[in-house]
Amino acid sequence: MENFFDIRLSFLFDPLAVFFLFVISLVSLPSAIYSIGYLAGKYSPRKIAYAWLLLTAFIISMAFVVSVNNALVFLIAWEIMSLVSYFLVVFDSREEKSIQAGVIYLVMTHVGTAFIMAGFLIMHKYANSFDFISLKQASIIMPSGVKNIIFLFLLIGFGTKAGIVPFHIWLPYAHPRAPSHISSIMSGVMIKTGIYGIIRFVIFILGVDSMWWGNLILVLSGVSCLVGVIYALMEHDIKKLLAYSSIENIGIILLGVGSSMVFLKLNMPGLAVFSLIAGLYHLINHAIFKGLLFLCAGSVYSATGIRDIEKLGGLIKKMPLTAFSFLIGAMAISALPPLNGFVSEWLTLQAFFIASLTGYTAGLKIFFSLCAAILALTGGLTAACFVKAFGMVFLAMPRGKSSELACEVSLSMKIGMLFLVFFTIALGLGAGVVFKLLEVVAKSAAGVDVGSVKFSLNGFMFLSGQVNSISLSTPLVALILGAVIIGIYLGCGGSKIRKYNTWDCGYYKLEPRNEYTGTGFSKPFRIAFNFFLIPYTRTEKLRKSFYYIKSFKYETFTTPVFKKYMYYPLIGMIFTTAKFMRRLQSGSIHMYISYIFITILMLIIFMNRF
Amino acid sequence: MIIYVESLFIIIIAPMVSGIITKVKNNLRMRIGPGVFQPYHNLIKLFYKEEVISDKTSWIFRVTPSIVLASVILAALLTPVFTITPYARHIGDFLLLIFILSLGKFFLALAALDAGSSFGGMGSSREMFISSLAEPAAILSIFAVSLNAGTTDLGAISSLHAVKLSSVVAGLSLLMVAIAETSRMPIDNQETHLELTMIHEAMALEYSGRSLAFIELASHIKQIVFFSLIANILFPFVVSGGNIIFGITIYILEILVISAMVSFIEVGVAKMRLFRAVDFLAFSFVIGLAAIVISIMGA
Amino acid sequence: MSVYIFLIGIIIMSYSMVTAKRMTSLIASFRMQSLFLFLATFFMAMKEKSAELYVVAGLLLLLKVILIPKFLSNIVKKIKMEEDIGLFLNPLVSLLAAVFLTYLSYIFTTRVIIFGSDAQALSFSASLSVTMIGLFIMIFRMKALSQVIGFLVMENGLFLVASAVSGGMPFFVEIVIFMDVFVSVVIFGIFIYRINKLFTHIDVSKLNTLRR
Amino acid sequence: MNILLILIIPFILVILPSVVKKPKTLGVLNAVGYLFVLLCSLWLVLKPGGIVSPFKFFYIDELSVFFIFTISIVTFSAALFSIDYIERDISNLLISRNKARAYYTFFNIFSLSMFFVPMVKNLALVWVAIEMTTLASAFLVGFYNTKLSIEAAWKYIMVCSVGIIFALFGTIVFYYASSAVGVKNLNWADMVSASHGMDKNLVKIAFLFILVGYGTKAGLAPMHTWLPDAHSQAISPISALLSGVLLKTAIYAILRFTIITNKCVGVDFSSKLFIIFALVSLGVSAGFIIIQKQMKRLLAYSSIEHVGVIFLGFGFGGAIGLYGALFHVLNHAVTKSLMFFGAANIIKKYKKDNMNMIRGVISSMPFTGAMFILGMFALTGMPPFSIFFSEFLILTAGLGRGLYLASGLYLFFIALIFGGILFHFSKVLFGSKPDSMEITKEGVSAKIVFIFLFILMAVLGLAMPGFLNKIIVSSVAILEGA
Repeated sequence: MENFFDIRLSFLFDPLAVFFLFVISLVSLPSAIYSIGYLAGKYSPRKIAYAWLLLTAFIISMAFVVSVNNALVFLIAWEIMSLVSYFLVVFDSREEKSIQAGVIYLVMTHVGTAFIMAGFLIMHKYANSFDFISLKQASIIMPSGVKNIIFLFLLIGFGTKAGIVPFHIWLPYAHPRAPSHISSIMSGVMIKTGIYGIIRFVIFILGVDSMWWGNLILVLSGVSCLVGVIYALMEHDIKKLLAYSSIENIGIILLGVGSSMVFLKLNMPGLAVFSLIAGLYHLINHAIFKGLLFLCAGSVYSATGIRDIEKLGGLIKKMPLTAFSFLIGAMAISALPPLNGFVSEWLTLQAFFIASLTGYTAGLKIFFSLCAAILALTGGLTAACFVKAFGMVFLAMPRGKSSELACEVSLSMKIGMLFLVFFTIALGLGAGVVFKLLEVVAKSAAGVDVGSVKFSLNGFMFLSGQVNSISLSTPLVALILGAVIIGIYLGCGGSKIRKYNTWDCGYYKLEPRNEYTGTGFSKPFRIAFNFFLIPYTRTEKLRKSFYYIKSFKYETFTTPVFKKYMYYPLIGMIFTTAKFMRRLQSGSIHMYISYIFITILMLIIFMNRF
Repeated sequence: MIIYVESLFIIIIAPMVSGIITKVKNNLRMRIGPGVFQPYHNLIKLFYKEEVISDKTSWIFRVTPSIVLASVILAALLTPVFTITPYARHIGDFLLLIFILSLGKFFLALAALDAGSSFGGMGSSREMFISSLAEPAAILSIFAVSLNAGTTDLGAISSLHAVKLSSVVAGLSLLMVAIAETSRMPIDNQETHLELTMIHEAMALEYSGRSLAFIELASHIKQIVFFSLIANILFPFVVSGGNIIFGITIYILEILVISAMVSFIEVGVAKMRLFRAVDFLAFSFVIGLAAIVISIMGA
Repeated sequence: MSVYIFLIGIIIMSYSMVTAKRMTSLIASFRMQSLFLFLATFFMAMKEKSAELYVVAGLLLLLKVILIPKFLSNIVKKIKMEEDIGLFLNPLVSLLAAVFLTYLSYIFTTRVIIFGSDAQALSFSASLSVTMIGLFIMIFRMKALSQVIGFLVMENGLFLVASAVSGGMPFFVEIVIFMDVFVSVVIFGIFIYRINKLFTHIDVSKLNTLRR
Repeated sequence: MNILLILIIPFILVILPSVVKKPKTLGVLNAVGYLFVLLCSLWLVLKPGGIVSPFKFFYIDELSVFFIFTISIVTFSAALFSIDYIERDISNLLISRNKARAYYTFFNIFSLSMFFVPMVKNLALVWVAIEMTTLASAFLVGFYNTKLSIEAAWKYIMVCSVGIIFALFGTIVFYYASSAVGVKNLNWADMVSASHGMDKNLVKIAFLFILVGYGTKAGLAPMHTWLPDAHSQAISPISALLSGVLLKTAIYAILRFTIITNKCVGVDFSSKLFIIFALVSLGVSAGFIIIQKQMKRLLAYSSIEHVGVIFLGFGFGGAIGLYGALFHVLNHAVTKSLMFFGAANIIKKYKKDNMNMIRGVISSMPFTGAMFILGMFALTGMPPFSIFFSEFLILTAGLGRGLYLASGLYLFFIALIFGGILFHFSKVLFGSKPDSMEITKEGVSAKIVFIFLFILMAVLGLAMPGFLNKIIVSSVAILEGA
């Protein structure tokens, strides 16, 4: 009883925790630097001080989450993290939208926490302690049915925070509302704590108990990939777009984690470690380039005050450095070699390949190759999505006054972005080293020790028992590309160049209005995926007479499937019950007294049931 | 060393393949048509022409041609041609090849948006659409073959020394992908510049002179890369080391056959609507999946 | 033996209260009931010759028979309310319900609580039914005053229960409870005045603005 | 001796208004008096306890001490808060100075009767004391003498009296059961010792009546109906008292009887009943909170919820559950009073209670706003505040006993209520304030109250003081009948 209340603040700095701490600091530092320039001018000094307070609290709480050694303390840190991030979401507290976003976010995450709590307490029932070690020991004596329940609870809980479909709806609300440096931390790191939870509590403590765990995670994450990227394609609020693509990337990360769970169950430790490495690698990569992209979006927003990409454009001339950073981020996220995103997706695909090569049953093999296909499709769609994003925001002519008058952001913001740009490239080229480091993390997390993952350092050469060798060397790729490009320039640069208008079919003048819009860009996808997006259009004609239509308005929408068919009905049900219950308090005292009478009567009648 | 020689070789003969295809097409249509070396003439002509660049454009527009060219050259380096010493290429495997091609596409699409004309936007949108659907199909089909080879290394794949049913099916799906990627009928039509239908040409619309030359060359190389892939997948008897003459002859034969097939298709079928392309690629995707299933079953 | 007569009297009175349509008759029959209660207690006191019971009986007479009814009828005069007490159920149905309640409490007593002596069971069930009828009045009569009377009837019933099952509570407890009841009735009265002042009626069934 | 002080000081304060005329000084004296009371009760807590019963009339063990402590905390803060509040009412000409004095009189009678409840030895007298609390507070509910407040007061007094009558009935049956085994006084200790011999059937019935009767007062659904009206219409410091401690006194009474019942018929009977009532209360409160429009009513319903949680803890039982429940009694008292004070300030400022018309509290009254939002999160069970821990303990007990359905429902309702409260209050707190409104500074006394309660709220969660832990543990022992 007493031991309930001395919450021993003990830490666990195993490689996993250290890795996550590193990720946190890696994204938080540049965001903090960035925020100097971002907040200045926009807010009053008091508000800025408040923002810094919240930022520090946020970082500290996240650090606690990933490093404590006690489930109860973990819960507390977890809730505090959610609370602080809520305050950050409603930072612009004047706007109804932020308030609504905050409510949605906090309610979702609270429900998730309830599930986590239940899971922990069921574990506690067997362990009689909240220490990770004793929980780990207790996991042996748990019956497998209970383990399944716990797994489901933890998956729902942490999945809500990580934003896997169908628990993702809070993400596109919350991330855009927060100040940009915070959105970068939220999307870059905070949602990763959900992944940390899954790795720590499911793989490390609970131990993978049955096959379907991994498979379920794989399916969910595959769905998250596709749903995330498709919604991102449809979106034209730049920060919302990034939020949706976070959902997709979480999916990719979990593809790695899930397959490693499957391998653990099949007891192929080498593969398990390999795919966990893939997952972790994509985790850190996503942290970096998503942070970068959010910072860039923030700079665009603070330069123009617009987040709608349909109204932006031509910024590459106004703010070249931001454009360059965004380009790097976009290339990385669409997995273009030799940047980091490519490496991690390559690893994940390799994991799937080897899985479909050496998986036990044919069904499993086919399943894994399907996962590979989904990943490939996601990659292609992401590329399209970010071509759209970059093209609409930075290229061609400005689509409005505010983007014409835009100018490059302040120094601190530049530093913040460049820092992350550097790491985006570094983690691409230094893949070999990173892989080596992550191997340690993955081994300790999976709790297995294998010699079967070897690699030599030119790029890296992955050899394992079952497969012949394959090789990939990002430095070499970069080298060759660079060499060829430079060669081309030296060989045949400097031809005569004449500047002239864009060709406009002889139309007398070319305006921004002629440009292709983001909506137009994504139209093929909207039609191709109409089975899921269920697009519908609304047209209205302003006509002078029956024959003369003055103007014609055409809007197109897509149906938010999960909200419409999953959440609205649920909420509606709750509200109808509440409204029905309202009659209980009818205001008539006679009724009230009769309640008492009826209650006592019922109790006496059913007395012997109690 | 030899591998770089052969890569150089395919880079050199790349335009000729297009020339051959055009020739065959024309002959099928009972025309004489230009000679097989016509593409070279075009390239040289463009190379020495003055460039006109839109004043709306940014540096993206300038660097794109060289990046595109570089990416396909790297792809050419990755491609097995006729002499394979397995794992000779420590650069990467087929996944890298696919992704490197998409690097080129990425930049081309950006450049198309850069000029701010609606054609460019149309082109890049459609290109990204097609390629995002084509990529998984390509990956699946090569996946199937790599399952046979036990590795994703192209060298190993193309020195399998046994025709398997799965690799044939995979080759078929890869052919469809190649048709889509090299912007041929029934997905795209290289010959016209009709606004409503063109895809690849629409992206290159703003380019002229030397840059255009680069882009054209790049598309030629890309095409031969795909052809050699198909060749070595369908007929993986590339000699390891030794007797190069035999290898070369076989390779050339294969390329000729494939280009003949392509030109037959081009003449034979009519262009699809853009959204029928989805079905086309989905079909190739399914075939690729079938290939995987077959190879897992062991055929 | 004589105690039973009074018991029956008490029950009859509660029935008459259920059927009453006018405030005055309601108060009068309450007074009668209290009187019967007093007599019952008085006889018990004579039987057991205990001073405490005499005192209790005296208090009963003082409070329940004299003071409280006087106070209530004063209220009736003061606020010159119209006479009827506002029925949700007409007298006949109410009567049936009351009889049913008596039956119910009898069942309850005999089935659920098993008493040592039959007499105890009888008196217990009687007193319980009185309580229930009091509650019935509170529920099914609209006027504030009738609710107060219902409350008092319930209290009577309880007193009866106490004395029936175990010869009354400890003495000082009884006293304190009496005081308490008296105070509460006074306070009820005050509130009835206020209600009348604010709403110009004491029909509490119309007091239903506070909802949800 | 200090036990008597705890009773004497309020008694003196009852008479005081007839002597001191100036409301301000009266309020200050009041606050000082209750400060002394708080110190006395603190001393009680600190002093290694054991059972004391002066005059054979009182009976005070750790359980009573715990409740006395809770009551004294809330009464002190209410008294302190009243100074400002009443002053402002007078200056707004809402009440006359005489009425203010009447307020203090009733305030003291009310708290005096509440202090009586956990002290007296005789269970019938416990009943009397609780009835007295009803009567005293009825005037405070109907204090403003408006139509609504009078209606609320009438409902309050009537419904509670009926409930109380049932409680008396239960008490009598208990008395009968105990007198059958020769204990002819209603002293709790004697009844406990005699409880083994009692007729199980009788005890069960008696307990049912006790539960319904005192449950009405404690605000268990479906007997809770008086509660939202009374809490929302009462003058705000009193609302805090009502939901902070009045409900708890009723709970105390139920606990005393529960101990006897458990000894007699076993734990299962009472725990089943508790769990059922608790879940009903949680459900009802959740439903009403979601669709609520008025701030104080919402808080009232949340009191119903928390009473439900407390009973759930007692129902789940076991050392952990009981500990959690008792701890929750204290936490809820503290947090809810803070919330009511905050609501009082807000309503005074905006002159309206409808949450759809109140916006931008944070910007219009920063201190109260900050306190209110923190209080909101404390109330909805967010760490690091204390309520999180008590609710967590209760959940632990539930899952520990393997009552998965009950625990699941508990979690579900808690989450619902969290959503509802967050939804309503975040709209009230944030947003932009009406332009005409200027920023206010709260009075010193009010600030002290807020900070005092806030510190309790935060400290109890993170660092449970040892003496309090000890008192709760030993009261748990009493509840377990050891």
